[in-house]
Amino acid sequence: MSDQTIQNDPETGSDAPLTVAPDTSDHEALSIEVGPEGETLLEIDHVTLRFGGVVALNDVHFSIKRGEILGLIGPNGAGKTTCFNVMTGVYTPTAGEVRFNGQVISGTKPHKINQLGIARTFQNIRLFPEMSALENVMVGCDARHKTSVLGALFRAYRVRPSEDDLPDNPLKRSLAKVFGISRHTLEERSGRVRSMELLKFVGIADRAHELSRNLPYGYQRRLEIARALATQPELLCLDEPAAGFNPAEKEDLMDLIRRIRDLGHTVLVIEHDMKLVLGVTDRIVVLEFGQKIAEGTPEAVARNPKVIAAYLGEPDDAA
Amino acid sequence: ACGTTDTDGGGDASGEDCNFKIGVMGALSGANASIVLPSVDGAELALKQWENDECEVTMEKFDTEGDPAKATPVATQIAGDETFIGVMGGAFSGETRATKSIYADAGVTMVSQSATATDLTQEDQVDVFHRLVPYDDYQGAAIANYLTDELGASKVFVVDNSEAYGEPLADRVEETLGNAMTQRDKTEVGQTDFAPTISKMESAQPDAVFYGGYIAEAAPLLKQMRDAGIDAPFVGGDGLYGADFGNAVGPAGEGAVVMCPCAPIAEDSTFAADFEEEFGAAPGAYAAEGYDAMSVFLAALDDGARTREEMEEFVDGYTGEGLSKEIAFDENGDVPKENVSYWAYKNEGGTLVPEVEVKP
Amino acid sequence: MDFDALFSGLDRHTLDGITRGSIYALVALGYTMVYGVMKLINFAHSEVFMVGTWTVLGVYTVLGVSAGAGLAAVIGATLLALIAAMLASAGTALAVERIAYRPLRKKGAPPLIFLITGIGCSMVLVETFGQVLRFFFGPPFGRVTVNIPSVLQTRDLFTIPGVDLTITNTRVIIIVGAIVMMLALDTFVNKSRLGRGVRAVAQDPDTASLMGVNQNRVIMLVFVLGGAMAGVAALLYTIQYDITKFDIGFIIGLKAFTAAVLGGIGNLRGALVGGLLLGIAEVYASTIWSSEWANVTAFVVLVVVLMFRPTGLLGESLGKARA
Amino acid sequence: MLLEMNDAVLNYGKIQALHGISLEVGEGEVVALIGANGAGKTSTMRALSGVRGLSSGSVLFDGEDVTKLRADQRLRKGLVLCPEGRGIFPGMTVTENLNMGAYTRKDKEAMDEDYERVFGLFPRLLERKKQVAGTLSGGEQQMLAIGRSLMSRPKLLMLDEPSMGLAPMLIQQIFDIITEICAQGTTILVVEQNAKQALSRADRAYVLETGRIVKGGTGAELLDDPTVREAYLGVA
Amino acid sequence: MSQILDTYRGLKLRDRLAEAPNWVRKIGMLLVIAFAFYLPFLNILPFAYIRTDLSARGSDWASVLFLIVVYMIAAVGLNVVIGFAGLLDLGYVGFYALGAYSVALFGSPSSPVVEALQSRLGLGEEWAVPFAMCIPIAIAMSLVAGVILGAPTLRLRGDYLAIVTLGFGEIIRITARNLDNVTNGATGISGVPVPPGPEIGGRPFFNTIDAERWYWFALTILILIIFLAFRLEHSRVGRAWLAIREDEDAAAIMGVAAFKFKLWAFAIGASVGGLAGLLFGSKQQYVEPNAFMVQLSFLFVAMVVIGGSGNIYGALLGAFLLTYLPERFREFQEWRPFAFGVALVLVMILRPQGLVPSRRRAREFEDRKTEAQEAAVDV
Ligand SMILES: Nc1ncnc2c1ncn2[C@@H]1O[C@H](COP(=O)(O)OP(=O)(O)OP(=O)(O)O)[C@@H](O)[C@H]1O
Ligand SMILES: Nc1ncnc2c1ncn2[C@@H]1O[C@H](COP(=O)(O)OP(=O)(O)OP(=O)(O)O)[C@@H](O)[C@H]1O
Ligand SMILES: CC(C)C[C@H](N)C(=O)O
Ligand SMILES: [Mg+2]
Ligand SMILES: [Mg+2]
Repeated sequence: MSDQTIQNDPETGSDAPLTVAPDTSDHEALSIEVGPEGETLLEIDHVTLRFGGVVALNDVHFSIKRGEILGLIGPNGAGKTTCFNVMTGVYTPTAGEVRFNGQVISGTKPHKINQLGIARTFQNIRLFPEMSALENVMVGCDARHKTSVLGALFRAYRVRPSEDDLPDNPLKRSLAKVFGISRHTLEERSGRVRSMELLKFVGIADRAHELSRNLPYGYQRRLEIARALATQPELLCLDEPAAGFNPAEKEDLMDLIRRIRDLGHTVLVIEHDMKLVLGVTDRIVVLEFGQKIAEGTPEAVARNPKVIAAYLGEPDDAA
Repeated sequence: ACGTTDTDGGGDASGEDCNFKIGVMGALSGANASIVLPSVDGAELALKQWENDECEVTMEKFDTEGDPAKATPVATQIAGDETFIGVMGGAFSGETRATKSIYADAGVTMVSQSATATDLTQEDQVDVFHRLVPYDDYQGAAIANYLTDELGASKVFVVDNSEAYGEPLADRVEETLGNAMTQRDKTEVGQTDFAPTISKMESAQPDAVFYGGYIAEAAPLLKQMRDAGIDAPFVGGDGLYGADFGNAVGPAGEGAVVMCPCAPIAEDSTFAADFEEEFGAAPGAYAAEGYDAMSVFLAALDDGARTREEMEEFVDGYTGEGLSKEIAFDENGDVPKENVSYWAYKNEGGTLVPEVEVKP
Repeated sequence: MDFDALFSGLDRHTLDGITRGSIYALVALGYTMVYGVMKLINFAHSEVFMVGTWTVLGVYTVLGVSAGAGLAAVIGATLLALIAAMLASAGTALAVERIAYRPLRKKGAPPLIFLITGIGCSMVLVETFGQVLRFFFGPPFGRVTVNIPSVLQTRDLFTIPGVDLTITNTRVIIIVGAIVMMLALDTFVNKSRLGRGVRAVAQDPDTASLMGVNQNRVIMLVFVLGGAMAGVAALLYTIQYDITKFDIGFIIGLKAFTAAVLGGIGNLRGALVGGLLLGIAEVYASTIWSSEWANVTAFVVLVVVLMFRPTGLLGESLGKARA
Repeated sequence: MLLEMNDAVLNYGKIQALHGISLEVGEGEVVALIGANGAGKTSTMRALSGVRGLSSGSVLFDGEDVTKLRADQRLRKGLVLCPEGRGIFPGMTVTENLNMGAYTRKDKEAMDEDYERVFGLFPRLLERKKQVAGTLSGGEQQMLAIGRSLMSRPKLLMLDEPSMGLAPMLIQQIFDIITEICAQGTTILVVEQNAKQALSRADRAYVLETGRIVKGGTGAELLDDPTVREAYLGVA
Repeated sequence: MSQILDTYRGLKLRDRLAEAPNWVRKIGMLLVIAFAFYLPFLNILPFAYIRTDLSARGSDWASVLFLIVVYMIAAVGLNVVIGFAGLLDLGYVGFYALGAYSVALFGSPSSPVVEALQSRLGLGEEWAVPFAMCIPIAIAMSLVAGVILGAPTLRLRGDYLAIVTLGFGEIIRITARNLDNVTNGATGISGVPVPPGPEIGGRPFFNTIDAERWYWFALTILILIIFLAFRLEHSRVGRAWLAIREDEDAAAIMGVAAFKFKLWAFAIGASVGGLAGLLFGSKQQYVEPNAFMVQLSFLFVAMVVIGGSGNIYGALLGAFLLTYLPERFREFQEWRPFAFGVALVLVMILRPQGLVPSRRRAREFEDRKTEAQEAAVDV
């Protein structure tokens, strides 16, 4: 999969520093290859998770279909974040299992799960604070790279380069033709290009070289999304991505989430902002006290009396 | 060799030119300096008393803290500088072992005043190494004899410090003691709590205790023994033969015995008087051996030795009456065993007083 | 290997181990307190202890007491030495904080820098007694072992019937002293308001200051308390071993630090448990084999414990939140 | 005026976050501070509370210059911040966290009253009294943080995005609580993304843009202001 | 002092170098390397004043250079562990010792291991494993040790790892000292083999006297290792280490196999440490346990940190200063440890980011510093 992206990329091959351009491209290069839409991608199969006396998840059962945007809502402490933690391998369920593409993933190590195709953002932002925005995203890209430690050391694994990847310098060019280019070099280059593309995609490319800890909060949230996207996940999980956003910013975010889906990713989003949830999701699952209390289209859920009682309260006209 | 200083190594400039340095390496500072410093002072005295118009000789002291790792760069430096015509030392066995092949490569003659480990002359022999003390096989036997004959002990408890000096010495003591040893225990350098060793002693009920090691650990060991009510005589090797032993151990050390392959220096000798005048203290550990070692080098210069080869040749064949003993070196570089005497010194009120001579 | 020796005198060896471990535990408190609050290993803490032992020597020398003094003189001198050692050690710890660590804190330096600075301070203190003071005042300063008069002489107090174990006065003082001090400190930190401030700074200094906690005061307090405990340890040590030396802190410090980690660094009770366990493990190992293997055993115990309990026996007192 | 900030400039290294902010809060008022991401709202709160020092400018509280005082000293004077991102003590239990809020207080009985009050406001916390705070859910932590800051009985309570991460029902509740504690005599300065709610509850409000105050007025005025409506209320 | 620093800053050497064309940088690099090879013969005043053998009790210049380079190798290796992966290893001397002991145990005709092999296989008295074979053995032994130590302990966080590694270093040393019939115990092993080479002037090419040859040998290895270390740093691997250092859990969820990469850092650090130890042991031709005390581990860490943790040049500079200065100022004898301690504290207080921090660290640090300064009015 990654090979293909490398070849698709128009900018590889030049060593020129990347400049920040306004986001006009259609980011075709970022789209990922996925199976047929509508199939079950992830299934939470009667999962229960206990922490001592606290039952954080109680026999929760729902599934996500490929290509949809699913909302996960519920009162504070309902178990939404815990659900993410179970899906991404942070916790192992006490009972039940999680299946991804038909394969059981509960109990698998977090990095393995990521490689299978699930990525997430965090409710409390967890970037790599001392790395630049670009580097943060490159770490994500590396998840799909194959260079090993020895490969990085000796660079002996050679790949026959495509015409685009050949250097301009004639001597180097002919050398590259004969000996190929190390996979490490190619991956580095394509990783950079792709990362930059992702930063543009989420709209923060203008501060690509700043340390992520110095970015404003909203940028950090978007950077987290870019980093997660870099791992080319089939399923992207967003934990309260709009927290701390004002209405205008929320609009942008809704647009971003839709564009992410258009690239081929399936999206699962936890959010308390009902306008956003109702506006962007195809389907909603509602949790309360660790149990699923409702599931359905946004309209249906919004009218569901149980949900209103437990979560929404009296209809809130705006905001 | 390369890497000499710009004071131009006048290696082959023999003849009239007789400006030489004699290196001294040993623990000039550190916990065990008191076992080494008197011998260095002794050497200095010898040089001072030397009369020779032709030659200009200086003595250069290098502090190794007795640590082999610190001694090797020193040795390389001495070896590379051709104006060094000989080395007194090493004072301890460990540093000597680490450096003797360097000196051998450069042909620098060594005369050690106190390194006693057996292997220094019995294994991996090098021509350049000589010493004025007998090796631990004999020292161990002498100590064992003292324990059994003088003290009449039939149950000796042997302790060592697991280090390059104490362990082999204790091994030799054990060998000679044979059945007279009841138990052997090992401790560590830097240890201060000896409770496990003490409780072993309590059940073994020894009638004498031997410790192979240095002052720093001997002091707390002995105190804890006495605190626990173990009154058995305490005997140590030459690792305790320093003025600091009395200070460190305090009243608990009263009557402790230190064995040394070195004869006491008569208090009324001229050497004692000169030493006292020069350094303000009575000659201590291996002072006479230090004096003798330097005298051997000086005799060579008197004899006209002007190169490292000539020095080596002279020292190999040297015989003479030294302060400490009748000096001569066999093919391994050892002094003949019959020239050596072993003495037991007793700690009385903080000073080591010669008690009795012992035969191995 | 001599397991018989171990089992035949198990009570005795355990008692020896507890004695040894009590001192480790007291010194470990200093590591644990500073670590808990500042997340840094104060490498100079071993020398804080060393300064305490010299202070005891100084007090005895000035008072001119020695072995065999009258009961009143012994008690008086010992108490005076205790107070002096606590003050001197606490003062040293505080000085290290003010001179070396505070400038680094001001600059927001990463933990590794504190580590190296601590090593530097430790060398300075060691050399102060090994070299500088000797240069100015001569002996007893220097690099040799120094005898401290055993003012408090060892006496048999009573024999535990049945196991036939004789208990001496010094042992009672060491074990009881260590445990009492530790309980007092534990109560202070867990029950008092100031103690709660200490824990708050440990978890989130910024928020703690928003709750009205003066961060600097807390940090100073931590160094002073840790230092004072090392001072107590120093007195107990001199009672038991009657010696000091310029570099005596190194090995004890290493062991105490190991003990702190073994029990769960940052956890006060952990220091006690870790110290005692380490002391006992060492004595057992020395009995079964000999003292040359004691340190190896200590570290192997540490590794094994950490493999099963990655945050020490009692765990870090500060729980860690995830994702 | 209870609180005054004059020409405050605050830098993070080379980044200047506040470019000379002046604002005032009168006794008994609810004042809101709104602005986009990165406008400097949090920075203003930090400077007011003393967690960050100012490069220039001053802060006056209760008629006294507190610019040079540390956060803990300001707290003792009754100026309290409930920080953004909650900042609870993760290793302490819920009760212990509340105790920390009352760190500077010694009046036992009154404190017990306050516990009652907090648990009354957030029954969820009562259920979780003994739970270690680090394992609470995001929203539970937010409740705890607000409850804790009430424990110190502030004269002026500054809340940085109190509704962040809370379920819709709770948001409503939080604003009710704000109104209520104000009625009980505590002055409030609140930063909110939820501008509509904030403005409708506030007596006065300021709008912050890239480190500067660009607008100020009563809550109602700003609610009607077209530029504010467009930028912060999501209505054209 | 600060003036000099200011002028230095004014020159912006770093930026200029970074902006210089590629060929200029390459030629500059070659010149530096050539100069490094020439160093043992340095005799042009005033530069010759840096030599350590000027005073009567100085130490041999080429030997000091050799030691500096050996420590540089160790520091570059440790920098992978501490600087790149952020794992505090206080027992690095253990690997160093393993390297030295491997070459001694297998290469010295008088080592108990070789003697056992001789009698078992009926080989001659003089037989021993040839030096060239000892290199892979040493590297493999320390690498395996790194993995054995790392596998169970790398799950531990931060300072727990520090004490466990410290313990490991001690275990290696004490075991070497106590296992008399394997390692000769405290007596140590002599007759450690040296690299083969032609005889010159009746002495083997690599002997104990002509230290400059050792220096060149070690320098070549050092350059190779630096080259490889740079490659690692600027690769996926280096980035993964950085991410782990910052937030291990988040890194794992982003697909970084944290444990694997940490183990690799450990193994790489270990084998480089082993290589440094091998060089040391071989030059000494004598190996004994006391040469591997914990303090040496601290020294290694200090080298990495003083120079500027995470920066290879920093590690080199740190290793240079901490080895060179005590040798250069031998005159001060017993005052040196005191001065060393004072210097350590002063340098850290004045320049907590290290002498030549990596750009990243410098930036990080600047930010944090101003933040901390502004954080409270009176810290
Ligand atoms: N490690 C843990 N130990 C004990 N309880 C836990 C732990 N982790 C979570 N919980 C509890 O499980 C419940 C669910 O928490 P979770 O974080 O999933 O809630 P949430 O739905 O994400 O809420 P919010 O919207 O407030 O973020 C909470 O009551 C929380 O206190
Ligand atoms: N610790 C820091 N280091 C460097 N820059 C910072 C730091 N904290 C904030 N900034 C910068 O200061 C500016 C103001 O940030 P601040 O957090 O005050 O904004 P805010 O209005 O609270 O935004 P939000 O709504 O996202 O919370 C931003 O540009 C941000 O990047
Ligand atoms: C000075 C002596 C105590 C030295 C000792 N005989 C040794 O060989 O190490
Ligand atoms: Mg949540
Ligand atoms: Mg904010």
